[in-house]
Amino acid sequence: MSEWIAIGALGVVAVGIPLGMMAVSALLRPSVPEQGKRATYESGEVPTGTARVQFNIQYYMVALLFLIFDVETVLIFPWTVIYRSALDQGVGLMTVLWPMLVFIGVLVVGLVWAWRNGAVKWVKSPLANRQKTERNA
Amino acid sequence: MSLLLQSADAGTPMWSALAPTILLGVTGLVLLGIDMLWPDETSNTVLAVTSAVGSLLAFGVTAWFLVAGTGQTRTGGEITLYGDALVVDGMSLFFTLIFTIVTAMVVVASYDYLREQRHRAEFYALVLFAATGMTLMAMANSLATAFVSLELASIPSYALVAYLKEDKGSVEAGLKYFLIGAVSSAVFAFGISLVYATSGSMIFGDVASAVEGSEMVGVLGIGVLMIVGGFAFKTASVPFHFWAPEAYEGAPAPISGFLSSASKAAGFAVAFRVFVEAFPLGAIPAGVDWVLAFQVLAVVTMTLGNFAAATQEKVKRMLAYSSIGHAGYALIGLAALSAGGPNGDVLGASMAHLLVYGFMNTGAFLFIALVEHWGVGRTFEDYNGLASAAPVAAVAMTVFMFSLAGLPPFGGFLSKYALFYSAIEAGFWWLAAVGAINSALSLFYYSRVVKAMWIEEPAGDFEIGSRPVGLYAAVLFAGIGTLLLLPGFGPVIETAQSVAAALF
Amino acid sequence: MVPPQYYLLLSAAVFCIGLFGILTRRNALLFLMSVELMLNAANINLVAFSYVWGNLTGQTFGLFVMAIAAAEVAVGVGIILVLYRDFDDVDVTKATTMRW
Amino acid sequence: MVAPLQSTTPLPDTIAGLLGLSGTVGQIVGGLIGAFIIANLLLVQTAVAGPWAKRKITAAFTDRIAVNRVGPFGLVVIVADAVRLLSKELVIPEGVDRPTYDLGPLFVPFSALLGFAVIPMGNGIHLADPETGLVFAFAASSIASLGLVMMGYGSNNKYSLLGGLRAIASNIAYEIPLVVTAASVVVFTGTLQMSEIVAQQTEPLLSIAGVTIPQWFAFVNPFAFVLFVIANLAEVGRNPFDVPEAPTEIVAGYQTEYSSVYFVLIYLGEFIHIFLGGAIAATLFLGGPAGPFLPGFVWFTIKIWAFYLFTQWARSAVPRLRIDQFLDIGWKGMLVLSFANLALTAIIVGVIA
Amino acid sequence: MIIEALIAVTFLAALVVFVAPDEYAGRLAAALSVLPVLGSLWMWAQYDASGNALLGGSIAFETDFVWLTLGGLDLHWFVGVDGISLPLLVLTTILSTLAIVSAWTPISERQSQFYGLMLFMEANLLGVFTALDFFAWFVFWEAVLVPMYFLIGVWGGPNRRYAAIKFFVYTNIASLVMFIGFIALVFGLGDSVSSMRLPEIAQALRAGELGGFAGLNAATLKTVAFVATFLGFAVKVPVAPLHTWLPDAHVEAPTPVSVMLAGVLLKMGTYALLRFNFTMMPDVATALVVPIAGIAVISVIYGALLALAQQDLKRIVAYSSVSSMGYVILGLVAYTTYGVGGATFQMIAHGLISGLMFMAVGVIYNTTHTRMVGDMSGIADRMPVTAGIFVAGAFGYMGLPLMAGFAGEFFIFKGSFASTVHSAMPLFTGAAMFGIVIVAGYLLFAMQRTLFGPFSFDGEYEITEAPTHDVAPLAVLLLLVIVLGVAPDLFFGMIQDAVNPILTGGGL
Repeated sequence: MSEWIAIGALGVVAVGIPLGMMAVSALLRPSVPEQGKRATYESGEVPTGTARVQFNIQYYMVALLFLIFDVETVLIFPWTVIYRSALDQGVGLMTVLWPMLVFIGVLVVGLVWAWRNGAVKWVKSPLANRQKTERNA
Repeated sequence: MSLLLQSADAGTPMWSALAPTILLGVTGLVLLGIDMLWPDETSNTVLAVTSAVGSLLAFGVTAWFLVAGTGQTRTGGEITLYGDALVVDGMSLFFTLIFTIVTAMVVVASYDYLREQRHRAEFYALVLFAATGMTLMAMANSLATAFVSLELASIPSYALVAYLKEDKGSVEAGLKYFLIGAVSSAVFAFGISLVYATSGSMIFGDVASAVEGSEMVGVLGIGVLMIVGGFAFKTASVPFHFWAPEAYEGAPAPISGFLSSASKAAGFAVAFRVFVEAFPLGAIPAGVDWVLAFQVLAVVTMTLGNFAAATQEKVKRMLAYSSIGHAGYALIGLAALSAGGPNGDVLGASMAHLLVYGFMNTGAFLFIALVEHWGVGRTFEDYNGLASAAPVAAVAMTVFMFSLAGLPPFGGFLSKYALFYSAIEAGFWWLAAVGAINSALSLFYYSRVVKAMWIEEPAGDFEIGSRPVGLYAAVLFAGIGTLLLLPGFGPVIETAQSVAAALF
Repeated sequence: MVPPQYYLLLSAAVFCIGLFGILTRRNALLFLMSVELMLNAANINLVAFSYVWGNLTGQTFGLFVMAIAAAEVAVGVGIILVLYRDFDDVDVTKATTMRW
Repeated sequence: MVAPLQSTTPLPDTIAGLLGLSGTVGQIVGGLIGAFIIANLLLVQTAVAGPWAKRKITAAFTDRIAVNRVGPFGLVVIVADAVRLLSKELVIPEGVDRPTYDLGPLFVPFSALLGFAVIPMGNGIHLADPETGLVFAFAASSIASLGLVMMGYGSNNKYSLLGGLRAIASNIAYEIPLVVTAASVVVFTGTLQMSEIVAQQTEPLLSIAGVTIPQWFAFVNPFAFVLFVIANLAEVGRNPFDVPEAPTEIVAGYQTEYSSVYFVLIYLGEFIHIFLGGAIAATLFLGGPAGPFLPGFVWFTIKIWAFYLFTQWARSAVPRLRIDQFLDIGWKGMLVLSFANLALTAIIVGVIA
Repeated sequence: MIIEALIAVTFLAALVVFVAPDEYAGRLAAALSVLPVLGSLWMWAQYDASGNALLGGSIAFETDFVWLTLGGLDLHWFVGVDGISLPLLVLTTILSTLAIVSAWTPISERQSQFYGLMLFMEANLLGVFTALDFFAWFVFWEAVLVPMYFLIGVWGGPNRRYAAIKFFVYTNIASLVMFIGFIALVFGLGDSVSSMRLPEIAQALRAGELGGFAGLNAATLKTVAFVATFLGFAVKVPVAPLHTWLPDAHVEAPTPVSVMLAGVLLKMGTYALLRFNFTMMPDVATALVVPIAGIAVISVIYGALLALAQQDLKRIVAYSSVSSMGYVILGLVAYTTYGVGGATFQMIAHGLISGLMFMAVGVIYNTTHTRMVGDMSGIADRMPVTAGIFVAGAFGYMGLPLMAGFAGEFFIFKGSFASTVHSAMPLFTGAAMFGIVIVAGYLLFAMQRTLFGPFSFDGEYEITEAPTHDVAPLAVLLLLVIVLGVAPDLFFGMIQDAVNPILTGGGL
């Protein structure tokens, strides 16, 4: 358990140092309230509209892909840890390797599918857009 | 192939016992592969044929296994795989039979249903992945695999229900299905964690030996109750049934059929095994009387489902509620168990009912898909006079309705009879009585459909332009199946009861 | 060593917080977060009792629960996204085209 | 198997022993002091790297002189800059989402510092050595993403929002290759414990003319090393992968609306993050603090500075990718390559072993 | 296997007709329905069994194999005929064919579906009269309802929906009650039976092997089961006061359906009463003689009085059926050879005669488009053949000697007068005979008003003699009625042979 106490201690320090800096800064810095400088920065122009703009749907696609793949790494790590010792203890190569190859294979199929269906295509080419429109028409 | 052997210990058979599951999963991957190769112009025909072939192959293999006796007592008993996490026995094969045949009907019917839709490959693939999950549910021999496979079946289903994403009803249905599904899976997971806390294992057999004389009866009881909740969701039983009417009504009709028959059967498959194997009646502490819970659930579920169905104005919604009612009947399989009773008969009858239900209920929903395809409305009145426009399909629908109601000339009668009979045999004649009364009541609302189709005058002219091949084939297949299950019920019930008896 | 009952209490508390969130929140995303809390309550139990019982089943299953939670969220967020497009809101009580 | 440069006693225990404390109190006190030491080590390095080294390097690339007015080699500019930034007015723009806006900058240094808890720095400077050290390091460094998105969302600024999104997109796109590549190292080591990973790398790989080359995984699996360094570069958001704050496109990304101490914190956090990336790379692939002649901590510092210099070289020498190219490389290139690497590594290990 | 072949052929014929084009459906159906007629006549000619099928007699054309195994009670596919069921089988096939022919004129839309359903119903009726396993029997029994529901509901009169639903609900609830009652009985028998084959159950019951079930002791259980099954069958018969579905169904149903309903479906009820209640539980039946005979007499009198009050010819015939079926029950409860045998004979006779009457009313209706007594008179002038057969049929109904009706009623009265089951039986018989007077009254009255006297008709239809294919079935039926009246022994011999075992042993 002691290592986690130490890590917790670092966590405390890692919060404490920024807070200390903020405290120092609060003591040092001036405060001259003025409306103009509080304006949202839009390259010197007068800000327009809300900042919560709609953004590219692809961000969401990427997030989904990440969610899946990142969590799959959770399942890969236990395997990597035991892989070598299992081999050393005489478990057959295929017994330990095959399941993970299947697992990664399924993941790759999913990835390639997402790729081919444009989940990771950031900019759809005008040509592709036109084809889509024609087909739907 | 020798490399692919499961080498846990000598004499353990190959994982080829999982062939149906693997076939379904691989078919799903192949569908994705097809979609990869031609992402923009995926051929509906190719997809439908591939998925139908895949599911029928799986069906064939399952039937062959079942006939050949794989995993059954007469050929050396159940086959356990992967450190007892999965078990292939008669019961799992029997349920796999239900899943694969329903999947086949659904994908064939979807061929026409999806003609105007985009993302078809995804649809088929998700159906097959869900089916894969269901087969695993039937095989789960550990709470862990039960949970994982339940989710593998559920998660594609959420997406499938919300598949018509431009349609508000579909999205709403998907949302509700998902929300309640997520909650119940959390409840289920928490229940599993509590059981694990008291028993220190997730393998059913080990749990069973650990709960006997367990000290933390309270924790165990709460855990078991929560696990009951998880199954109640999957089987659309009280108290997690709220999603069912919405989801079935909003979802694409083939998916409604898929969920209400295959998915429900899967829930029962895993529930049967969990409660019989992990919490056997002889071993559980007295405070954890799950049979009583299931008795209450069965009575409430069937009554609520039937009464609610009787008040509906939309056919699909009526079927949705009736599906809840049928979950109540099937729950008798768990509610009428008793230490030393004819448990195999009870459970087997419930399984046989689920098989018959798989045909008649899927067929009914596919008929609705057909009607939706024609653009006829959704209420009973909209069905008026449908029989004169489409007599063959109407005959099939009539068969489904009467069979669901349990009228004698159809498969549903025998399965309900077997269920109630075995309940009486087990000494729970009041359960059978409640079931029979509900069943009689159900004739009222089922016959409304029949009456509308055959007897009422059509309100206007029907525009039945096309006779979609896939939908017709699937509906007729389901109809013939429902009919043939009357004379052919013998092998079904005998198989079901013998494989169920092997559990005890 | 911490007595196992404490873990049970902790997990029960987390579970109840999640349940409370589900019962009171109407925002679909907050609903999802509450579900995650409930799943993590299960994980607390699983890991704690994996330690108590001295086997790895619980921990392994905890990993699976995490993976499944992620998959669930992936699908759920997708549905919520479509919900927003169709209903202009992520309030779960707004989506009522059908009778409850 | 005790590595020669590796003290088996963790830093907190050493400190507790020096203070004569024991038990939980000793662990807590020792942990706090050890953590403080490590944090300050990093703060010092960052202070050197940020206001001074970075300018010098960039200037060298562009044939300028850069800071040279205050102190020897202009080193005192570090102090000057620190005071300057801390004493600036904190302008809080209109309509920011207050708790989010304020918390974001805290997360970045916190995450980076926390990651160092498990890094063995040589000479016993190793705060903690849990069995799950490697994944802890990754987990801790991922917390920063949360801070970035909080900043982007809380700033009420379109540039910030896009910058935050881009930061997340890039982080998550390259995190998987990063972790999967690390997994390919774990296939060799069979453990996630940092000290053990380091120890295994001291084994000799081969000897050429009397010079023993240690079994650093950079030598054993150079392909993985290259992948890891590239992914790491993207993780820390430096050229050619600095789309999140691409100044010519979205001003300064998520940091646009931050000033004064908040800006310092972000800046600090990013630099510590670069060092953390270097530290993980060094631990996994370059034998951690191992090296001939010099003490382990010196070698460790050299290695992480090498990585820092590499990022600064890249910043000056390599053009920035477009966001779509950036994500394409991540999802279609790096991810597939990292999976291939993992599978191949597993097969090779299996066949050889 | 002849029985299976008969049923299968009829089912196939139903399928073929269902998908045939509408124009040919009627002729095709009639042609195909001749096959079962020939089959049943061949069976009649080949019949060589003796005794009661349920009580250890030999069974003709028997097939028996296990259909499915369920718990302790196997379900069998067990069919065969004895002296009671064979005449009903012949009646069914012949009447079906005639009804199909008589439908050519009135049915003018969705013909293929109509004839398909008729044949489907016939197939199930064949099953009802041949099945000797309770389960198989029950499946056929219920399956008859489905086509009937459609036949009334789709092709019926203006109020057909109400009539169809009423019929469906009445008979289904009745079946449920009966089913539960009988199953309770089977459970009460426990291990003494291994299957639901009727002979096994009948013999076990008569041997007194019944135990308790669900908290009831054996005697109570038997009484409860008897009452439940009696009620279930009585709805089908129907007896007053459970008859209220019948007039609605008859009035709304098209003529051929009425023919089948009155001619065959009502006999299902009495057949089942005979097979189940009176064969299996004679002790309960004799204990309950007074209520049963009372119900029978009430049905006779009440049905006749109601008929007297009707203006609609079809309603008159319908209520007279209630009256006639009362005789049958009276005969059954008498427990004498002539009583039970006569009741069985009366089923055949009434089947033919009521079929004849409904058909005749139908033929008149086809021409006049009205059935109201007051709307017409002197029809005999324009439709002499139809009117002649109608009058002959009515005399048969009244029990004119040398007609089948006379034989049946005579046997019944003879048997019930001589009955020893209860001292009041002669009294009941006398009261029931009073019904004959009323029957004569209302039939004569109706014929007087419609057929004879000066011709008058208000409608816009021209009244001419009906086409040959309408009249021919009438003639055939009349011929059969006379043949049976002249030579009742064509059937009565085998009936007596099958009935006698019922009257001995088993609590009698």
